[in-house]
Amino acid sequence: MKRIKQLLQADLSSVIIPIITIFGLLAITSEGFLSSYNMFSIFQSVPIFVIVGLAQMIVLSLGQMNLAVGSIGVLSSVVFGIAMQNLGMPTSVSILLACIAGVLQGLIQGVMVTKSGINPFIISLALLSLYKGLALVITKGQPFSELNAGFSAFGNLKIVGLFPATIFIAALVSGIMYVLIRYRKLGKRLLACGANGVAAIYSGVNYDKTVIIGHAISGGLCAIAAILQVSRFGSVQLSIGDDWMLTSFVVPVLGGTLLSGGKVNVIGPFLGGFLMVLINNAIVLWGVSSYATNAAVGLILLLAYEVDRMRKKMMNNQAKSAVEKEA
Amino acid sequence: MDFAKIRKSNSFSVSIIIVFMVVVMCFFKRNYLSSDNISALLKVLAVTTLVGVSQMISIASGGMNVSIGSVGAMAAILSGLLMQNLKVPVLLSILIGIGIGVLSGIINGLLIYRNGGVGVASFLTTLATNSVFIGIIYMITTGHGVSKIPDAFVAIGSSKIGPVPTSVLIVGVLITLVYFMFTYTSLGRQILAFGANPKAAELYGISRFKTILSVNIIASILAAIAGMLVVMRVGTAQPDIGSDWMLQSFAAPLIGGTRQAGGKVVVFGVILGVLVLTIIENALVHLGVDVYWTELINGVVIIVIMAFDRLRSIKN
Amino acid sequence: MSKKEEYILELENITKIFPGVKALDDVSFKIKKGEVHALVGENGAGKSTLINIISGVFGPTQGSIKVDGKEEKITNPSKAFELGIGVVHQERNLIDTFDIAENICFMDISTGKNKMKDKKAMNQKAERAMERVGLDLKPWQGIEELTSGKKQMLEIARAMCMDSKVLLLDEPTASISLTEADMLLKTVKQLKEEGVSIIYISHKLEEIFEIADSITVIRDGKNIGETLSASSLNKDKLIELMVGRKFVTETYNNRDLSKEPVILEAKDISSKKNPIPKSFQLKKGEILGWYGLVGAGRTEYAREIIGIDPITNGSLLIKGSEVSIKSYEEAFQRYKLCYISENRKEEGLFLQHNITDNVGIIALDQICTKGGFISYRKQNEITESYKESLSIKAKDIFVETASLSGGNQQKICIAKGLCVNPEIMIIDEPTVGIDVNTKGEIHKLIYELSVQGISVIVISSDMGELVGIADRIIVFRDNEIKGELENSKDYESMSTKVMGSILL
Amino acid sequence: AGMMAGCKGGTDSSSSSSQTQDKTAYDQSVWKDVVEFGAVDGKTDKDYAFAGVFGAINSYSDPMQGAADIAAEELGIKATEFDAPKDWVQNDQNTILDGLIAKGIKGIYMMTSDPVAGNEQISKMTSSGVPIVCVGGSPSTPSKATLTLATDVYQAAYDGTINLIKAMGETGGVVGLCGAVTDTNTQSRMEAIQKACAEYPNVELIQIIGDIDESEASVTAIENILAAKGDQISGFISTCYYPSVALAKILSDERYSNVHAIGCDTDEAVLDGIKSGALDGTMSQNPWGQAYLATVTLKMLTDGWTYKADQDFLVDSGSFYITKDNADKVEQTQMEATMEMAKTWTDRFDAPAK
Ligand SMILES: Nc1ncnc2c1ncn2[C@@H]1O[C@H](COP(=O)(O)OP(=O)(O)OP(=O)(O)O)[C@@H](O)[C@H]1O
Ligand SMILES: Nc1ncnc2c1ncn2[C@@H]1O[C@H](COP(=O)(O)OP(=O)(O)OP(=O)(O)O)[C@@H](O)[C@H]1O
Ligand SMILES: [Mg+2]
Ligand SMILES: [Mg+2]
Repeated sequence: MKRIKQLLQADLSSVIIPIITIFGLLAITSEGFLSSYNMFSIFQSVPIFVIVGLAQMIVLSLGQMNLAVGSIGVLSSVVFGIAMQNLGMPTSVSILLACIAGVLQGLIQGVMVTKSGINPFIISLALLSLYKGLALVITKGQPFSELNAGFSAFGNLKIVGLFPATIFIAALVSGIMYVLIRYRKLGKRLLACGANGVAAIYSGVNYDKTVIIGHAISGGLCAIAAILQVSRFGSVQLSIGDDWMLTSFVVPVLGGTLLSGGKVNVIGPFLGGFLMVLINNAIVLWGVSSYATNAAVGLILLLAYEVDRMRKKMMNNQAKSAVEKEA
Repeated sequence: MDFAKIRKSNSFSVSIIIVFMVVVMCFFKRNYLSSDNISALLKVLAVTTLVGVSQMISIASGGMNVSIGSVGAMAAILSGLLMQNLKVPVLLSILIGIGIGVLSGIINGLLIYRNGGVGVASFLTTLATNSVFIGIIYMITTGHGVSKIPDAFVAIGSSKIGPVPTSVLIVGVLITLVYFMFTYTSLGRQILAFGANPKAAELYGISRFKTILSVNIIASILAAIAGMLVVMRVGTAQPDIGSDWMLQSFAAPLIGGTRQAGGKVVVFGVILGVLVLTIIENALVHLGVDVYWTELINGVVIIVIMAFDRLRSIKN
Repeated sequence: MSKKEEYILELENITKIFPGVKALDDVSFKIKKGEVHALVGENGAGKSTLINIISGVFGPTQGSIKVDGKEEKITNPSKAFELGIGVVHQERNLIDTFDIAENICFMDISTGKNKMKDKKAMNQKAERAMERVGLDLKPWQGIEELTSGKKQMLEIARAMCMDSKVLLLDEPTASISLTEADMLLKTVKQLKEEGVSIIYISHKLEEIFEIADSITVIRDGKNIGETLSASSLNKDKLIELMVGRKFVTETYNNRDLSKEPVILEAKDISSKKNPIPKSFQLKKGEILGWYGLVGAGRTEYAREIIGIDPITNGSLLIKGSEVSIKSYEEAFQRYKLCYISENRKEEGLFLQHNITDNVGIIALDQICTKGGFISYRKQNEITESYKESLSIKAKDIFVETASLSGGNQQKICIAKGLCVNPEIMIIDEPTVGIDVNTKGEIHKLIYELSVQGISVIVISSDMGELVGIADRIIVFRDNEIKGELENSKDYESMSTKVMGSILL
Repeated sequence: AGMMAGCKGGTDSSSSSSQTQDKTAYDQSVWKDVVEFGAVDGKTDKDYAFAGVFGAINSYSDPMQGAADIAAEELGIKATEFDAPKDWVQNDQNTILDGLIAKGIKGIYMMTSDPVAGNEQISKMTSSGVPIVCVGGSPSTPSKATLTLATDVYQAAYDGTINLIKAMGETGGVVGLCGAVTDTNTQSRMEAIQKACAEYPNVELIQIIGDIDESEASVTAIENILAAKGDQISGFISTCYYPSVALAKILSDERYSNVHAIGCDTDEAVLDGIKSGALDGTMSQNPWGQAYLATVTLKMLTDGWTYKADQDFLVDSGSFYITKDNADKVEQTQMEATMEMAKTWTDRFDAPAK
């Protein structure tokens, strides 16, 4: 009982508890769940969720939203495709170019948000169309499928027969983001700008610069997610990113990021992404109609809220009774 | 209202842009203002305006509602199914459709209240309920549309009263009611006060619970009506109704001058915002723009419009 | 029976426990009809908590409240208004998007009594209410651009027109000018005549003695002794009761700064907003007071100097060389010029963050290791040291700043300013809402800083404060500098001189 | 309705354990004595757990599970499962596919949500020993799937346009209505429309509108183009579902009685449109036959048959022009064509070595 209480008090309990529950239930009820094929597949789906979630999280921490995550992803991957297929660049250069493209798109968004005075939501909305439109105009909708074979293989590479190589990339990116947010000045500044922009300025933070950098990082992360997606699909696809927007919000939020800015949980998206994938997996394994996928994700999100409330209530009660005891 | 004040308003600059767009279109296409095209524009306008107003109410209260589309779809599908399978009379079905709106509004409202009230909570909660509602729709329909909608129902959408399509009239009445609510009733003012400063509003006697609940019920009723209007327009009730409402619902009121942080609305500005969006969509078809260019142009035009509005407000 | 009816409000054994803090501990007192009852106590003593309980913001953990002799459960703010309890909270609570009339007549809107909006009646009502508190504004004006003093007066006007039997005023004069405060006190007296009972909270003890009939002292959440009649007390005794020990005000001697170099010099600085050019000099280690009534343009002038508002004309010299500061970041990083805003909630604090993070953001350079990584140990050490030296009252340094009392929040803002080791500090209204004891500590701090060679500009509307610590006082009125005076540290003569130059 | 059965999923079918299986269906089928009945070679029923996964929830796939189960019954194997992601999202489909395999499904017939991106998933599944037969539309080639049973999307769009042009009397303006422009299949459909129009000197392709495979967007687009160029338009060719439904509604207006239209798919709303005269016809493909033959193929592959190297990867499952005359016999038309193919189906394979 005490253990459970302790667990409930942990910051991430609202995501860890559902993960453990679903994982346990699946392991008991479904024999295929622990098969290496299934585990590999689960781990293979996680990285993109996580990185897209991180891309959104960093903008959320600024108290803003990036609706263009998917479009930035698709335009970056088009740059990647052009570099690799049309210009015959080596893989590393192509990846670099794609990331630069992503950062640039984020940068443009950041500059417009800070300098133009136009409503940030509308900017993001317009850029969503603009970036995607640009990708379409450049390619005329044609995919790039003659990619470097080694690169495509990477997306499906198995390590120890269980882990896809991509999950290590996601872990690495999460780690870097963790350090960035928690241990670098930039992270503190980002959170400060998200919590109270004016106070941040009065604390000597360059608000505009910080916001721009935040958006740029978000753009870069979108590009990384896109590259991982390309390597999994083995081709650059213009529908990449079409399904990212909802995911990008759900993942960090499941992972405990406040949408109002100023507070984030960097490890959260990793767990949030994992939880999403587990739910999807459970729905297929339990033979529930895939129509229920949506409903299940929604219910889990609501459940996360409940767990969080329970946790807070318990901690408050504890603190209160501690005071009473003292008296 | 004196002219100077009007001239400074956001609505004025958006109006200028709309007039400009129409003039340019008339220049390129002689028949741009044909009655056919105007009625095509009006029909889209009706639904999108309702969607925008529904979102505007949530924004006014300092919240967001991303479940508008699924509420609309639920009302459309359920009223459609009742009419098709159980032969429920048209009027009763419409009432039940609105009832679905009320019910989902209550669900949203209660959950949002429970989860803390404004901004964050409303976005997340409706994100979750949206998923649940969509799940319900697809479980009921298994992805199939309801195609045997009684003519009497569809006729409401396609008929005209005088020169005006009935659907436009319905929306006109509804938006006027919303305007009336925000301008003259204390409920409207309470919503605005709560949106601008929830803490102060609560400290001075506005009930958080009542406000959130009424906002969500009203918004969901409008969404439900919008969903049924789509059925009247399309002739079938498809489960994908509302799937592309989300972005429009935010864009229309924000372009129209509603304050994103809540507390200030420009009710009729929503119509202007919707006009901007629909005219772009309409113009792209009229000009025969290549399919690959439509997205790009869409984005560019929105930015240009907002930049223009911004420049004017700086000058003022 | 008849004796009981004399009390309009009776608090019995009120206890309030927040997670981790016992804010009120068995507080009881009674208020008679038509009296002004002052509540005094240090920052964080629990005064505002009491107000919140009476006005139904939250319920007490224990204890009961009687209104008019009848026990009432005040579960929400509306209930309090129904019982005739009006309130002006310590923090500003206006609706930015509403015009003045709507803000003043807010209760009509929130209670939904008048279902339909009657603009004309509202405007008239608002005008009458403003007249009462001496505000000269148009009811249809927006409020976003008003100064904080005007906003405060608006709130008071709103409370006045509620027709309440009991009026709770939580530090109403903290951020308004002397004239406005006079007007307010006059209104309070008049209300008292009309039979309204008033609970009045203030850290300005002169006011207390001017209007209060009875005084209850709260220390650490408990009421100290019985309610006392104001006439039986004097200032020193009251402070002693508040602080729990004898309190000595320190005096700071005059210093000779004539040999010190000028570290900051402004020459005819003006901006688009403030076309009147203004100049001043600040010496190393000097405390320069900027006196003026609220709205005299001191904050705006400071904002120009620190690079937040652009300067159109004039030049700024730091240590003799001309500089052009384009952003506050630059002023702060490069010239060690630090500004502490008067507006702690909006411009000072990150309310959802804890104390350490609030301090850490400004002390990034100190809390970073060589590799540029943040050391949370250092951050905690620094915060802990300020918590100690400024005696910030909080459970620990990891509580959200939103849950602290107003005065303690102000102390955190000051800690933020101190921990960057500035060369020049501009402190805007450093002791608004600060209790006497801490006020003394802050003054001492400012003085010590100046002794270390830091030059400090103190913007204050409190003449006593400036006379106490400043070396020199510059007087502002209507965006102009009206005079510059050496401080003789003699309150009487200085105040006549200052008033003289203001009226000039 | 077929999909609801899929919801129940993994329910044990009656054939799972007993030897006393009902062979009557087998005896009457074309497979009698050609393909073996039930499990062979020490394999068990479990090795014959097959599933169908479509690219998205779409009425096109309605007949599929029923057809697959008829094949399963004839061949004495477990009833099949059926599933599809809500939208055309490859990632979502991958989740379903991987889950099914984890659950023990040993063979899958499917349409990729995305023809290019789905290929990598097909490779992953085949390399773990699960045979894949594609239906509905071909993945991009080369692919690790055994074969694709589909209508050539290019050909279908081309034929549809030609039918439209004929209905128009070979003169007038044509408008094409298409789905997501990011889909490579949409691109070939657009090319087909362009090519067909170019072949007739008096026919002008006015415009192709893309990205409108949604109920509202399609209505808006059609109303807009009618308002803009109503006088020039003689016909619409729709290559996706929602615009077809929208055409059926809008063109039922008297004013547009001389505007011709060819739709796509055989949903009730579309067929009603044909019966009422709003549409001239629709291009029906053969989802019934695709699922039926695909299931047979999966059984054969599991038994040890191999697809001959010289056989085409893409097997045309036929497409039919449905008009007023045969609107009531859509499924029957499909079945007949399928049974015709079934007669020579095993010729495409090498029999298992004994
Ligand atoms: N919502 C809350 N949650 C937790 N603790 C709180 C909350 N509100 C107040 N407190 C704590 O209760 C104590 C009393 O605070 P209160 O605001 O009543 O002080 P105060 O006497 O008004 O001080 P000041 O003069 O500085 O305004 C403080 O220690 C404060 O931190
Ligand atoms: N919205 C406004 N419209 C017109 N004048 C304004 C407005 N806001 C501020 N002002 C004026 O700007 C000037 C400077 O205000 P500022 O806040 O800088 O004064 P201050 O001396 O710092 O007083 P405070 O103690 O309120 O900060 C004042 O003359 C004030 O009346
Ligand atoms: Mg207080
Ligand atoms: Mg000031």
